[in-house]
Amino acid sequence: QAGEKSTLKIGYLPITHAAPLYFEKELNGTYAGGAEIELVKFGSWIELMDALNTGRIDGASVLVELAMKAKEKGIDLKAVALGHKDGNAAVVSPEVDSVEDLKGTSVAIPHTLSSHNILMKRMLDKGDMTYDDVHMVEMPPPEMPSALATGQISSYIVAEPFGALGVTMDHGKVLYQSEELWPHSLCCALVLRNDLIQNHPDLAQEFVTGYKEAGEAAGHSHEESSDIHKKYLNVTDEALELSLGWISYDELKIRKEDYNVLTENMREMDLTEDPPAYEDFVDTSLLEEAQ
Amino acid sequence: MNADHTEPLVHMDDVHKSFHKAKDEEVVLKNISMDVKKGEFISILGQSGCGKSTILNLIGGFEKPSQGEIRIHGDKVLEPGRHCVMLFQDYGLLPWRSVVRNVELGLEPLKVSQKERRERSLEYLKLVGLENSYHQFPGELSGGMKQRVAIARALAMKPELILMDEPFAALDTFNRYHLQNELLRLQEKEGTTIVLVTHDIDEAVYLSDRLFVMKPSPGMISKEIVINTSKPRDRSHSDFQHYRKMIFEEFHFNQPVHQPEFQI
Amino acid sequence: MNADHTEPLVHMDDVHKSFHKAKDEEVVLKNISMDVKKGEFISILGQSGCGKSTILNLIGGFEKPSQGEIRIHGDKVLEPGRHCVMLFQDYGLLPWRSVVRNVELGLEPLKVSQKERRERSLEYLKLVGLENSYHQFPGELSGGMKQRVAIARALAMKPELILMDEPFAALDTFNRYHLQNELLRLQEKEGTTIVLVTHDIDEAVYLSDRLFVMKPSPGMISKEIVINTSKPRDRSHSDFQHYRKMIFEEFHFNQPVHQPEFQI
Amino acid sequence: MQSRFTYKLINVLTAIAILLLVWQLIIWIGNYPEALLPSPLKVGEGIVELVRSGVIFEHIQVSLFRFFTGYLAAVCSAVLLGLILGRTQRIWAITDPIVQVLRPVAPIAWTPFIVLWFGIGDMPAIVIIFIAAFFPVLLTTVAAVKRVDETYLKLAQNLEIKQPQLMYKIILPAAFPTIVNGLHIAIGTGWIFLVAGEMVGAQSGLGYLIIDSRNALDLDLVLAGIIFIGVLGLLLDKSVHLFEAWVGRQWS
Amino acid sequence: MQSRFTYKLINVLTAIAILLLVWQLIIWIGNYPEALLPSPLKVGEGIVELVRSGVIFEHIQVSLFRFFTGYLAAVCSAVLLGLILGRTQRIWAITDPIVQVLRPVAPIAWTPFIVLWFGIGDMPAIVIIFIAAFFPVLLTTVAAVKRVDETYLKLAQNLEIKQPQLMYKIILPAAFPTIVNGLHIAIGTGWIFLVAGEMVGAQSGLGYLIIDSRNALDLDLVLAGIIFIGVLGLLLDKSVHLFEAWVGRQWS
Ligand SMILES: Nc1ncnc2c1ncn2[C@@H]1O[C@H](COP(=O)(O)OP(=O)(O)OP(=O)(O)O)[C@@H](O)[C@H]1O
Ligand SMILES: Nc1ncnc2c1ncn2[C@@H]1O[C@H](COP(=O)(O)OP(=O)(O)OP(=O)(O)O)[C@@H](O)[C@H]1O
Ligand SMILES: [Mg+2]
Ligand SMILES: [Mg+2]
Repeated sequence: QAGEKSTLKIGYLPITHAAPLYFEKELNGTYAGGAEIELVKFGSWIELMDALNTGRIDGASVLVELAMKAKEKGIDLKAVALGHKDGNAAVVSPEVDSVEDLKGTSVAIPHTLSSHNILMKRMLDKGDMTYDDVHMVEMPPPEMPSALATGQISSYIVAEPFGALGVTMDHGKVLYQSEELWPHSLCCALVLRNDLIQNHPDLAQEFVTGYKEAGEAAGHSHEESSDIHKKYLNVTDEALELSLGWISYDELKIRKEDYNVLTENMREMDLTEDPPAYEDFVDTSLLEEAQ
Repeated sequence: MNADHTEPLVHMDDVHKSFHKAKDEEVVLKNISMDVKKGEFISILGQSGCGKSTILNLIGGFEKPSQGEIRIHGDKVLEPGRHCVMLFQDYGLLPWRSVVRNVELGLEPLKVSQKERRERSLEYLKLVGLENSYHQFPGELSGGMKQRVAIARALAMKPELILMDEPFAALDTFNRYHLQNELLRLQEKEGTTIVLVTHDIDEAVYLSDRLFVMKPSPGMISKEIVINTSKPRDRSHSDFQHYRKMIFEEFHFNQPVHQPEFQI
Repeated sequence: MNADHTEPLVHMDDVHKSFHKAKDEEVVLKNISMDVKKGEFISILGQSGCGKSTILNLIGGFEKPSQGEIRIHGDKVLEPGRHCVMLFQDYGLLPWRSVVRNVELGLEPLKVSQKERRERSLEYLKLVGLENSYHQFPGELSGGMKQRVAIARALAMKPELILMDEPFAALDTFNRYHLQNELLRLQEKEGTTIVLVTHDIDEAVYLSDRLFVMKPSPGMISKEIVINTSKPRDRSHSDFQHYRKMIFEEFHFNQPVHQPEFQI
Repeated sequence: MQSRFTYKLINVLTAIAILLLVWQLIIWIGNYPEALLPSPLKVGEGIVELVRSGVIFEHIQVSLFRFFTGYLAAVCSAVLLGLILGRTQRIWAITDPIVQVLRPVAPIAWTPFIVLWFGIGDMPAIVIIFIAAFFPVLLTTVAAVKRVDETYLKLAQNLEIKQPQLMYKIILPAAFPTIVNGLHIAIGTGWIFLVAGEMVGAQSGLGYLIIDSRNALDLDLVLAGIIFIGVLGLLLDKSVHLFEAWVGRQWS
Repeated sequence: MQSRFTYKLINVLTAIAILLLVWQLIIWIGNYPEALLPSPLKVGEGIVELVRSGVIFEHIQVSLFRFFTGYLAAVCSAVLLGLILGRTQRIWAITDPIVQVLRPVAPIAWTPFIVLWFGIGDMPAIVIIFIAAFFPVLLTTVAAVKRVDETYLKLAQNLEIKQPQLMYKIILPAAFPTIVNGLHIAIGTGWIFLVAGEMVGAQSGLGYLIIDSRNALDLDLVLAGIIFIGVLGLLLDKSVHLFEAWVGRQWS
């Protein structure tokens, strides 16, 4: 047992997918022994992962694929809960009516190691296309709406609220919702460093319990919750409403069958060679304890 | 003064020149009047800062007089031009051009063929004894050779007047003597009019037909000396010594000074 | 040569010096032998590149002879030291120190109090007539004043020997004459031994008790001239002219040369 | 003096006017939506809001703190190291290749290792600014020391000035004007990397403001941040410039 | 010649040996996991693999293409502009404040607008390198033109050399050595921003290699990328250096 811990540093990116985190911070920011949640905002996944891998933060709401990669590389991380369910829309420019229209154009995802990559591939499958038929680019999410608006890309799939922003800015429309492409898809997850779970089990438990409750609160759309969202995200009411309509935070457990679909997809797409087994990487006990 | 009937080439009439400095006007030249006749070799002798270069700049049209006027061939000097070439103390050679291309620079504004330009340049380089160095670059030349190139360039332009600002000051005594002899030879051959500025008494006496001694703050001409000895002159001849002595006296140099008379 | 019985202060015995250049050895000095007696004023006269500075560097210990040896007071010269101060052509003043602090620099390695250092420095500044400029910085001084500060610094160190490398070359004639007079006065007063390098014939004749004329490639002493005229000398006196003429002849300057005899 | 100041002011005002005009013209001609390219007016409002709420001053304060910490650490270590390396031929001959290979690598490429060793928050910004400022100062110092006028060294030999006096009486002051020049360059490069440095887990600062506003698609605040960075960079540059001019005058 | 080369080679080898030793020592002492700080051996393997598969050559080729496109565009426009602005007092007085404010802004702060105007792929990298290289060249060119020796200008007046001859016969060549110096600085700053430039929508290049490997937590490849960037940067620098020396010799 290590000494007392006064702050719990959790990293996040200002996206709707991290909502349970900032709701928890707002609703109940302090836990056992006075440990306080300190939310550390990052500019991009890459810096967030650097901090998580080197133990500068205790956990994060992060793309599950990135965490899997880190686990594969020997960083002892545990995915304890999902960040959200669904809510990744495939946004296309107004003149695109079917997947076939994307042929020969550029499409954007935030990252190769992301569910958005898998979603994009599945969308192309629907039109009997592969990545060879389009020009795939990785780009920072905030750049995507303007790239779509200026016609540099014809479609993108990315974390919210950037999809909704593209739609509300009148430069894009939704072609598919993620559940149409990949039912029960996994995207962002709450990942904790295993040393935190081992050394401060009580703290970890309380934190995850709070996380679950916060998730429930985040899903309800009433004025108070919209205020919290808007404190952490700079979005218009319109975009927020749209975004929250696509997303749910109720069932945050990472199920084995969903995880296996994910690993299968990743293997297929050469995103990983040796993905961590469900039992090694996912720890649902904390979430279950919270029930 | 044996050609008083000819019209002077350069005519400076009661010229004043002042510069703005901080908030004040600093009078640099006062009451400068001089005539230069065609074919003459004139020297202006004076200590540092007395305004020698300013006089040359005025004649060359690089500066405008604050008062009075300067005429060349009766025309008022308004801007620099090819009729009156200035030789700069740091030679004014373009380091990125070879010797012959430096000489050609003076001919390029003229409407002559490339071939003629080259020929005329080589001819003048030969005149100054540099025909074998025509392809070298200024950086490869000694100070004396650089000054010869500058002289060749000036002569090739066939100007009416050459202005020289301490042309030999950076050379050692030995090179200086040689170049002084060369200059006299060339001037005799080409018949160019030369106004030379120097602080070297021997140089002025050795080269000039007439010399103006200046005194500083503000710069004025304190004495005009006509040197009648025939050229080439013998530096150790008694006539030469006569003029040296005359100038020494003008500057009170004869009795060694044991306490500095003024702060340098 | 009226003090042959005293041991010479500097003794150079058949010194050779060569430098590596590219792959070759370039012989710069050959067969240099000279003695300097205490209190003498010696000049070394020669054209650019003949190795004058190299001789000073050898005496000062800044370079080692390739062959032969140099002794000061009978001790072989191995490295530079305070007994023999070099005055550099660009004055060697530290621009970030005021005049008086520049003079103090020479005294700092000594174990004397700050106060004594300041007093002695001011004393020597007074000697060169700069007592009022002690707080100024070198950048604010004219060339002549800078050279005076350098001289004050050297004298304040009370060295046995001062080496001067073309100390007045950058000054105009008028300042040069004044400083030459000053230097003679100071040398007389302090009794310092001076070896001065110059390319100015008049300067050498005016200042020296004895002068060595050098000829180049490789640098050798071609003539030694003892000047017996009493100091201070009159630059326009016939005795002075006699020595000038003698040196002119040594350099074949007497008859104006109409074709350059050698490429400058 | 008065009139020179007026002259400058007029120039600056003209410059601003031209800039605003061009900017507005681009918007009109390109017909860009406000969200993608905010108008000068919108950015102006953003600036006013930032100033009114006082948020900007916190950001500036934090950024300046990080900048100066990194910069001063870089300057001290680089000058010290440069003085030593500039005088030790052999060691420099070995260090030089190392420096030459490390120098062209962007500080942001190092972030994984910076986070590993220095954590997140203030430190990455400080370290990145340190790296950015370190090499220019080191290289100019070494060059300055190597180029110290031969005459000064001969003078020191002649007057028997030995180490450590040689270093602080002769070499440092002689090299100083060139070193100051290096400091000037370094202030520029260091400041440029502020934005990159504040991407790594910083929760405040001008770089953070820009990144965060960008993530929130508040491009008006991005531009406001850019303006603040530009103006502060200009002020920093001008102050070093004054210092440099002063040094130049002292050394004349 | 032979022996100078051997001497240099020994120095470089010693430098590499020291670097590797320090690196390995850090790993041993700090006891860092391989995933967070790969050992020299691992990085060596990474480099061998990159070279063997030929992937690295594609990245290098793309990066060099982007770099030179951006760099050359910057050089041409900045020199041209600099020559004009250096000769027109008044216009420069107005342009100067604009340049001074834009210069200290990191090119990465501009990315939202770069994407808006220039799209994705090669262009952001090219534009960012352009921005990084543009200002040093512009500023040195203006300074160089302003500092052209008065004598040359007087000479031109005297010989009645008018524009445009004045520009290409006198001013450009006179300013050239200083301009080359600016080119040298610019090659350094431009190359440093390669990584930043290739972060925006590029799918190849050395910067992309670093970013992509960082995402995949392949820190051995990150370090391999850093090494390639460092060595190439060094080579670029050395070639400009040779050019600079050559120009210096021509102008003597
Ligand atoms: N463009 C200028 N602006 C202001 N003052 C000037 C300018 N040109 C010359 N002066 C001043 O005019 C005075 C005379 O200068 P000038 O260069 O003519 O002297 P000089 O006799 O040629 O000196 P030197 O022998 O040192 O060349 C000096 O005090 C100088 O400071
Ligand atoms: N450190 C050195 N390395 C190589 N060659 C040298 C060195 N010092 C001097 N020389 C060469 O030795 C010769 C004599 O040089 P020195 O400086 O002694 O001449 P000088 O008579 O003082 O010339 P000046 O009047 O131009 O000062 C020159 O050819 C010079 O190139
Ligand atoms: Mg002058
Ligand atoms: Mg010499």
